[in-house]
Amino acid sequence: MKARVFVTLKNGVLDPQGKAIGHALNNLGFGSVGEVRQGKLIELALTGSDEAKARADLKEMCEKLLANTVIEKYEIEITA
Amino acid sequence: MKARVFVTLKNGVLDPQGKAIGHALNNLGFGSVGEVRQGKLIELALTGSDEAKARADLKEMCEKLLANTVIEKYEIEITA
Amino acid sequence: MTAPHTAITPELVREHGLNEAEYARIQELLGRDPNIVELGIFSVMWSEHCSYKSTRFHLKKLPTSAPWVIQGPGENAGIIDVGDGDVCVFKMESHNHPSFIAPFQGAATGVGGIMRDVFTMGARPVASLNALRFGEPSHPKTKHLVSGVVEGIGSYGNCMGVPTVGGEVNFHSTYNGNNLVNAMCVGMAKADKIFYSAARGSGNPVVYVGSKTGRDGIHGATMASAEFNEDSEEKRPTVQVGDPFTEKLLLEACLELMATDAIIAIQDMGAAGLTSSSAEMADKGDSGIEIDLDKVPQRETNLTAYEMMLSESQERMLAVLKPGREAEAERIFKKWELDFSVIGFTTDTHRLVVKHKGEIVADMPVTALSDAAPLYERPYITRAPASGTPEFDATRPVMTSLLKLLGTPDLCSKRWVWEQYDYTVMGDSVQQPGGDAAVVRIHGTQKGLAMSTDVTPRYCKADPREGAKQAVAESYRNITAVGATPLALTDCLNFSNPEKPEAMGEIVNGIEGMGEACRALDYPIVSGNCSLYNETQGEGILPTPTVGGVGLLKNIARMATIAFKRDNDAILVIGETKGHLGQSVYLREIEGKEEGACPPVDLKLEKKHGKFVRGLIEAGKLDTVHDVSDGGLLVAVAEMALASGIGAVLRTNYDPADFIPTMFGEDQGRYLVALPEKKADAVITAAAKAGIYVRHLGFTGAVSEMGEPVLQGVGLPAVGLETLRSAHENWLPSYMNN
Amino acid sequence: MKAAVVVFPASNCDRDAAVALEQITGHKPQMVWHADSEVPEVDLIVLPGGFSYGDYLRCGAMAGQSHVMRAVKEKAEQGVRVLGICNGFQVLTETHMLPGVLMRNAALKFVCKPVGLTVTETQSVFTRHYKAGQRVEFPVAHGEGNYVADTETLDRLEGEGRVVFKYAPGENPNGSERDIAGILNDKRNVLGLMPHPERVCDPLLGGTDGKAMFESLLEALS
Ligand SMILES: Nc1ncnc2c1ncn2[C@@H]1O[C@H](COP(=O)(O)OP(=O)(O)O)[C@@H](O)[C@H]1O
Ligand SMILES: [Mg+2]
Repeated sequence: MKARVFVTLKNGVLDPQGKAIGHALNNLGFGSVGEVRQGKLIELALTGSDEAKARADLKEMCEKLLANTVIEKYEIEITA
Repeated sequence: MKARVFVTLKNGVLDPQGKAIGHALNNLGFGSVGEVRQGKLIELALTGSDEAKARADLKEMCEKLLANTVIEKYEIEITA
Repeated sequence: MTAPHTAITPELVREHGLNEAEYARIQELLGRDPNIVELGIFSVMWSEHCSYKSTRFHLKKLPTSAPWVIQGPGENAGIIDVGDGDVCVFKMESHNHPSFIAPFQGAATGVGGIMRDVFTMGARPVASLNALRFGEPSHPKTKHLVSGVVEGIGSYGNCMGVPTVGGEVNFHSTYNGNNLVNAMCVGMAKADKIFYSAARGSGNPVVYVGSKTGRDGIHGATMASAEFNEDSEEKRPTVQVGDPFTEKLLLEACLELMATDAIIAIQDMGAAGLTSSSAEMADKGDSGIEIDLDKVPQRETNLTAYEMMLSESQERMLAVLKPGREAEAERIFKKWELDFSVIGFTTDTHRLVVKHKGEIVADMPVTALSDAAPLYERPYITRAPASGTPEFDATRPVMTSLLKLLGTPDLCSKRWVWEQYDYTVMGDSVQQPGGDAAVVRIHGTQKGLAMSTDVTPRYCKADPREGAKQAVAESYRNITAVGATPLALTDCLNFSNPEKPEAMGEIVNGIEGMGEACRALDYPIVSGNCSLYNETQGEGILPTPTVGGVGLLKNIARMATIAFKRDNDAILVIGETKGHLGQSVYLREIEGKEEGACPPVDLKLEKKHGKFVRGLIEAGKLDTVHDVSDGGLLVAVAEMALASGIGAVLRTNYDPADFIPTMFGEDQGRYLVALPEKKADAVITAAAKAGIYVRHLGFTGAVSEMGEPVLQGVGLPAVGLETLRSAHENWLPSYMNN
Repeated sequence: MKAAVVVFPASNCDRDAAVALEQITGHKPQMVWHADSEVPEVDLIVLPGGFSYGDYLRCGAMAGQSHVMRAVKEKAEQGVRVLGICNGFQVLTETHMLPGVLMRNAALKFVCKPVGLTVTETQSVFTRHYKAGQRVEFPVAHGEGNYVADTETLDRLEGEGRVVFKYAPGENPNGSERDIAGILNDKRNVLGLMPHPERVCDPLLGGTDGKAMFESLLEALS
């Protein structure tokens, strides 16, 4: 199985990287760009075929390691 | 409009960070975790409603700034 | 506008950390009930963090002046005169709690905050230090905390381009749920270009510069604030994210503005952001301030007045300008792509008035927030100090113990930490991490600033008064050991719950002991910070009154370092070794006991020995010095050998009964020095003349038959330096990488 | 020799570079702001270390898009010497003025320490005062100095004598391929390197091994 985990800063948490990227894109002439936020994309290969179990595992991985839930939120996607 | 850009390392490019995450997950007892790769997720708010134009713009942004195409590939998704 | 109309209930008051008496006092001061914005403002201004209500009374006992002190406590940072028109600005601050919840960001913003305190006074930061305490290595959270904190400190300081040159790292189970992150910043300014926070005058523009305001770190009243804002939790991160890039721009922009004469007063927005900066500036300036929140640059939509006043968004400053200079200032901040907004003006009303959307949402006398803040003389108990001389096994082989000690978490090399910090940027780091004190050259001169952070919490636990004295004495010694004159200290008083008489006793005795040592050593405290309530589930941390010392080295060409320089140097110990094993690292690590009296500090001898050693270094007679601290004599000799790759042979009088205490006892007031044998006699004679105890301990340059440098002596089988080195260097990296 | 040092927002070794240049050439270099679209007439342009634009997104990426870099690129094409140190090297790869990329250190940590280097190429205006094969020690201070390029590029760099510095055996601090620490462009007028020669031009700061680089330039460009 393959999964993707998206870890992003919670709404309201300052995202200096996103801010700087937005600024740079505007300077490059992309005037249509408004707010930009940068997060992490983690792609995982998983053994086993039980999707429910995989989801539960991934949730635990996020809580324990992949995200700092004080400032970050996460989203899980099973892709294959 | 909202868009997501995924920037990941090209296949074959070593990803020590992904490897370290995989290792840490295995150590935490998640034995089902195989290869892990880490990339970037960039979320952008865009003005305008022409999706084709947005895609073209985003492609240019990726080529110019968001990805270093020597080692990275990108994927564009218009979400709303 | 909803916020100001929220009803003030007893629960709401409690959730704001105010007790009934305090609330009654607020009602009295205002002559009415506060609204929610005002309650929030009182809550943060009267918090322990801002008002020092438990410690203010005792902090007065610290000496804070000397002829070279230009600014003592009470401003953003302390200032001392270092001659030739230059001043040194420095302060230390804790970021303990945030660093426990989010180690990377908590530590990073701690560094950012203390740097702002320094550059807001007109100084360019030239060095950073830190003092870190973590729980036991075996605790499941420790590794993650060490890793995040160190990375956070590095990421912020490295990006700012300020070298992180020193610090300390210790581990103890009492910090399992309460790690300590104390960050110190040292800056340099010109004596005629110092900036203060007193917002004098009336009708002067108040400007906001830096980053936009968001809902960052609004403390305390999470539940209460949920009542007047639906999207509560997710919108209300209690930990701030640092943006060192913006801070670097803010630093350069502020220094550029400071080069003009447009500024009347300036202050960073630290804890309690807009509230404390505006209230404190008005209070110091004996004026009032009126601000309009609609003019505050905002990162998010629908920020309430309450949120804006309490936000702890980072990388922001408040300044009062001379009227008519706004455009000039704005140009500078725009050049650096920072927000700039005139948000109000000073008044002569002595009131803090806050407007939002056309309404007055807060209006209170400035003194209600400062002078009228509660002051408690909390009851305290002075515990009898730990006493006695512990038993030990006199048959243990000394070299085996040395090897073990060098590889313990507290005594091992902290290279893994400092190599993550850029300690060479700015091109003035003449003494890098690994010595007794870091030395940074005063740019463009031959003078240097020596700096060190110190405290031995286990001594403070055994005897808070003696332990605090020891912290000051060790700082004095570390600064002296490089050849510098100790000038002044900053402190970070980390203690547990002041409402418990025993803990309060640690605070009171700690402060008094510190004051006594500072007075005796002419080493005043010019800035600092208190961090209380460091306890988890009722267990407090070891009392940890960290001090950060700064000294002046007159000539960097005559600086001493700990590394042996030559073969066949005589190794001397200045100061008497009685063999005090109580509370020593040896006792804890080898015998498994944390007991006995801590080593007493004789402040007269400290001063005398310090003066003697410094005199020799300044006269160019001594280039190799190391103070003797944790681990005792043999550990100190090993550290000198390891720093140089040169071995040593010790002339030990091997008497099993006191061999171990002699080698590992932690008697205070001692220095190890090494110098060519033919110069040693003169030093021994001079010491004898001055009534200073000195002993010829051995010689540098021992090698094995294979030619490998070794450490050896009677009763000390030769051990190769490489064996010692791997014990010393390996513990931390192998702990962190496994 | 006339020199300029480019200053990006959050460059932080600009002063260090200027101090070293002044010490060796006797002249203060001109400081050029990132928003300027012109670079003055000089013989040498230095892109200093630091964290340009916070090094957000990727190190050197945003600096690569700045106005001043367009001008620097033009000058380089005209043959003006360009020296990129640390963050400057990252900017040079991001603008493709040098091949390859600088990735996160293999150990995933920022590393600051003195590192032994071998001077592998002395046929350049930057290194003619060194001896071929000479061991020197410069400090490194970076989180992303892991040089990566495809095999063909690496072979070419080595074959054409464009690898100027290598980390000494066993001292590679970042996992870079073939221990590469610094490389030249094909016209040999642009050098990028991760270690900091400007931080070792003063015996009080741990050595003077960096001086020969500035002396080489001084001799070639005066
Ligand atoms: N967190 C840290 N950051 C930077 N340097 C550190 C840190 N911890 C320890 N060091 C350095 O390691 C050396 C030894 O530290 P320590 O044993 O606490 O010294 P001392 O006993 O002389 O006070 C010192 O040079 C100190 O600055
Ligand atoms: Mg010491």
